[in-house]
Amino acid sequence: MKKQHRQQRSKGANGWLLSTPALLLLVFAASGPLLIVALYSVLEKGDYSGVRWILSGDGWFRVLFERDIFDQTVSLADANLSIFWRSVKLSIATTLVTFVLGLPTAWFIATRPARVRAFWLFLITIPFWTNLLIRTFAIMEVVRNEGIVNTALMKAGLISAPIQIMYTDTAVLIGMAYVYLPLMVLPLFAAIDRFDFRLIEAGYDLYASRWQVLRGVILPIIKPGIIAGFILVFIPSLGAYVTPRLLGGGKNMMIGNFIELQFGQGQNWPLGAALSTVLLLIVLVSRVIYTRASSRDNPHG
Amino acid sequence: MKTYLIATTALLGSTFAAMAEGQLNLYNWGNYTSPEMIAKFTEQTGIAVTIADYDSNTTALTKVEAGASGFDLVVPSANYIPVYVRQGLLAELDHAKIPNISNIAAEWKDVPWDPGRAHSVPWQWGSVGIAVNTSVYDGDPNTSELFLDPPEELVGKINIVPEMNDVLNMAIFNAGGEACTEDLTILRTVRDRLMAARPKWLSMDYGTTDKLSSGDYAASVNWNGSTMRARVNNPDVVYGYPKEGYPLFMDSVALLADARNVDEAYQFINFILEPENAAMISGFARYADGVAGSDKFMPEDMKTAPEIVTPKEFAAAGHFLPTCDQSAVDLYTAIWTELLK
Amino acid sequence: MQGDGQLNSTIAVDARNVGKIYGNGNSAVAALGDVSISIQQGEFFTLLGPSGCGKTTLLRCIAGFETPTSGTIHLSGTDITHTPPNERPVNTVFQSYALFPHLTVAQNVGFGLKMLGKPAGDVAKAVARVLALVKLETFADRLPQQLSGGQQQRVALARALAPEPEVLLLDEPLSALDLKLRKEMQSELKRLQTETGITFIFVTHDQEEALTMSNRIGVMSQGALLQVGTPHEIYEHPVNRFVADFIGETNFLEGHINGAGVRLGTGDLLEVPLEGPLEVPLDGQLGAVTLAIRPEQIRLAAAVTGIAATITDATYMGTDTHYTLGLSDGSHIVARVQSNSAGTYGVGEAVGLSIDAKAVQVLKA
Amino acid sequence: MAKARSFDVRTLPGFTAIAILSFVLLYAPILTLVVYSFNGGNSVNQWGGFSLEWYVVAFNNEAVQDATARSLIIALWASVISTTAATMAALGTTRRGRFKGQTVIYIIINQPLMVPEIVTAVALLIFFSTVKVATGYTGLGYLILAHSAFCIPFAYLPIRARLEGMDTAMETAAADLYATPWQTFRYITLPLLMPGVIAGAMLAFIISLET
Repeated sequence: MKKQHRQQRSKGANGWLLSTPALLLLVFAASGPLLIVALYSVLEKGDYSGVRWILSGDGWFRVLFERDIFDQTVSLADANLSIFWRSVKLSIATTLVTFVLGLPTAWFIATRPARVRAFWLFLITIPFWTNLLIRTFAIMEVVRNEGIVNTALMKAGLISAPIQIMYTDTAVLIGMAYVYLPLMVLPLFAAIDRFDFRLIEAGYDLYASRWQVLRGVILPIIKPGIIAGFILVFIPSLGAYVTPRLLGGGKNMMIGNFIELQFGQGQNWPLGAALSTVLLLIVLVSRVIYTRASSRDNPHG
Repeated sequence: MKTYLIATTALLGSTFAAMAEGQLNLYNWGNYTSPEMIAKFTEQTGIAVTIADYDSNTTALTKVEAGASGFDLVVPSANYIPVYVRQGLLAELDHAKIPNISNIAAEWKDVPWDPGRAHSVPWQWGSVGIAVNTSVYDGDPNTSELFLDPPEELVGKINIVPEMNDVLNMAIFNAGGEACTEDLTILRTVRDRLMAARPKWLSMDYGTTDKLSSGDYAASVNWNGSTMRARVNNPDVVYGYPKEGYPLFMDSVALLADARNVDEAYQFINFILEPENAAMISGFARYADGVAGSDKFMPEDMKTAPEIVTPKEFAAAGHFLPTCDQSAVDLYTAIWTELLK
Repeated sequence: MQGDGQLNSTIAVDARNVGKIYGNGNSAVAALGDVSISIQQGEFFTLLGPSGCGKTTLLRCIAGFETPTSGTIHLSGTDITHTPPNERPVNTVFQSYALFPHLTVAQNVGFGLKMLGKPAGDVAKAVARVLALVKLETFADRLPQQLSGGQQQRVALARALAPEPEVLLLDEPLSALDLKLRKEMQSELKRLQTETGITFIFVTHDQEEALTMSNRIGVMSQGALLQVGTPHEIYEHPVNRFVADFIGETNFLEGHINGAGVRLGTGDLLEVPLEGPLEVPLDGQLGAVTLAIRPEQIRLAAAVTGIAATITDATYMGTDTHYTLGLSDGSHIVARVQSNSAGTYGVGEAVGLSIDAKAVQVLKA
Repeated sequence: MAKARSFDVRTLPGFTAIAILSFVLLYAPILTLVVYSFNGGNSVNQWGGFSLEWYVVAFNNEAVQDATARSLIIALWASVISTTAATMAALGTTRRGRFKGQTVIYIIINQPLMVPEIVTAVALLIFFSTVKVATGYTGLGYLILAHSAFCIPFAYLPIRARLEGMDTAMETAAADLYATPWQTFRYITLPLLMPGVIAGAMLAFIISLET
């Protein structure tokens, strides 16, 4: 038994040892900075930027409350709350849109013959290789007043004046769904690719309709892929700031823009740091909910 | 995650070439630097110029203030120069190294925000007004009421450039105040009017030139040079000078205290004060440059452009923005943040 | 078995009191009990038992992939219990073959010699020789996935033989092959073993395979070695009910020792020889025992001679016919009778059966 | 014709149509932009004829070249560093059975994927500006470090997937055939792992380049 223990321990030691370079890098360049963000959120704001090294709860106070500029009355910061709400709403919508488009796409790719599957998969990833800014500009060309959609609709005589899509929540939603679609397709593909299609035969054999097969057989089995896709799309959507900035026109802010504002024109780094921490917490909580949901629905492992 | 560099590259990435031989790192407003002029400078001196963009004075100040930005030259607006100086961010210019300093036009040689041009030389100057597409709205463009209380035709079609001082001060002038006022009654009016007008705006975005000429914006609080560029592409665009008062600005090139390519920076400063070169800058961005004799080299269309040549009747309404006290800045920032979110 | 270090040189592998426990605390599982075994040089030795009996664990301990929790393993007199696998002159043919997919057949076969630092020329010669041995000369430059299952099996064999190990371990190597190919490979293996003279330790759960190929068989169950012997010994004289049941079809009848024989539940007395490796206390005159009787050792007669029985089921199996017989005490027994022998019986017919008493094995009840 | 109507369990109604739609939606905007970028005019909004001028300008512009060269250097280093670290971590976390603290390692490795990009941006902005001011060093090193850390999960995931799909029997067989642990890694594990490593490195490279 002693030897056994030693072996077990050396296994662990080896695992840790081999992981050390990666862990060091991550702790130094990824986790460490997050702790500093948390620290900045409880400091006092500097004149133009930065912080003074004095403890202050003002950053956190201003996440939830606002003090009127003129009469100093304190009220609930409903503007902040509406920004958070809009972000969560748009992120959920983005996740759903990418899922509705991504599931059939992943299914389509996974059911191609093995020879051409890699090609279709490659086709999905190519846009991913293109710079995010360029992709956002591309979608702008589609939705702007003189863009493809409006031009086509006007040429077809369906509308007489362009529909204002640019600078609306719809534009932000379209942009984010466009940008993050591959992130949904890839994990779904991975799950469907492993899927045993004989199970569908069994489903049909047992009198299930196509819809019942989809709901009762396919979706539960590829659920890990669905959850991975939801997380991979939801989290970046929630933290997005480039796409909402360009397509929302600086008015329809998401949390990302709001945080960015505090580090730029708002000149309030502690508030920005506190907002970042809140965003991080939202992500953590949604992670926990996802995990709970996936383990509760699946008691048999 | 694929874009966190938008924040970090600008800050960190630009430091890459800081030490290289014959390198110069210029931090300037977006779409503001003539590529031909840069090419000519590189050709003459062998110095490669890296340009990074910003879209507002605060953005630039924040990044420079964060320290060790790696930039050599920055182009702040007049009212920001004293802030940079106060924070110790700028190096005092050695005029002996800038023979062309004498080319600065007489009225810009000694300015209130930089007495004796100790820290900066002119880049370009202009005004902030309102650009209107006459095919959408053909009323009088010369009033700031257009964005504070947009007429029916412009509701949901007007853009506001996200530059705090320009927008707030235009609104302050409209309310009868002076630049940098701390009069709470006026400021409250300003805030209330802006907040009431906000839902009628389409966006608060930078990069107005293209969108004005393409018709994505029917109107915009905008700079005169940008409006001229839009008008060249789309004759329907006109530039209005708000009669209630409008800001004038001058952006000046300044040498950062922690610049690493100081010699190259002096060569560049001297270069742009050459009238022919200054004219290239103006010819690109369509603003006046403040260098005596540069108009000889300017494109013909600028000499008569209604955006550049201020009509006599509106000249008096233009005001240079002074540098406000910290207490005013705090108030303005609060209003502006409220407006943006 | 009492020797220490300087063992008889004819012993290739000597495992002493080997135990292996996985996990620890409450979750500990003993995969091997206290196994001791000596395998002769040049022997074809088979470890036989159902899956999970510990035979593969024992093999992996000999190969060095597992370290025993207790006990020692000697190879040609040297203690190798804690020697890493790459330093043991022992090679394995894996159940999954474990051919390196990115290497050609020749590279696979030459891998061991290359790792041993043999010059390239020698490696090439050895590879050619071994490939000829398994008749795969023309496949040297193929990749494993371009070969059939049987060919892959031969490559795995060749690869393990190439370094001329002292002992070759074979972990159920034929289980993935179809019946015909398996028969073919069985004789192929037997031939290779004879030709090379290398000690083979063969693991299988197929009793027929074990019986036909081995010099000796070790039967294992639940981590323990139950019996070691020649195929004949194992088949004819199983030491306990498990071995008897596992090796071939067997009838078990309960009885009590009574004088020179065993009194069955039916009241009949069988004069079985009470000798040999019995697990029963012979002094206990009335001790309960179990008799193991092979179906082919039962003869049927129409006349009411011997033990009275009734045919309850008859199954025609080609050369043989299987009869299930009900005895008077309610127990059942199966008899295998050559189909062309005199007489066939119908269901319900009363018969008398006689048992070849010499072939009966007396076991603990 | 009868074939087209036959029942295929792999087909679900409307799925193919939506899939095709997805591909069109993905590519239409990019193609539009490509067409516009050949446009001779200064503004992308007016069609000014087919022209390669924009591309020529982009390539002649030293600033652009410089930025491109810089991000290539960063991406190269970042992908090499992150892939090496990720390969080691993947070997450490999959090839040695389960051990205490494995979950902690997973969480740390996947952290960059779980943090929204704006938070990462803000964190790095604050962190590196602090470090930079403290040390006075303004080289490329920080960016390479940040990118390397950021790319680790992207490199780690395909490598680990590959490792998990890989039969340990290969390594066992190599050990059986006299290969030392290092030889086993060099001749068996690494070559078999290569597709995963290449995929991981490419992913890391792209992510770094795009970031």
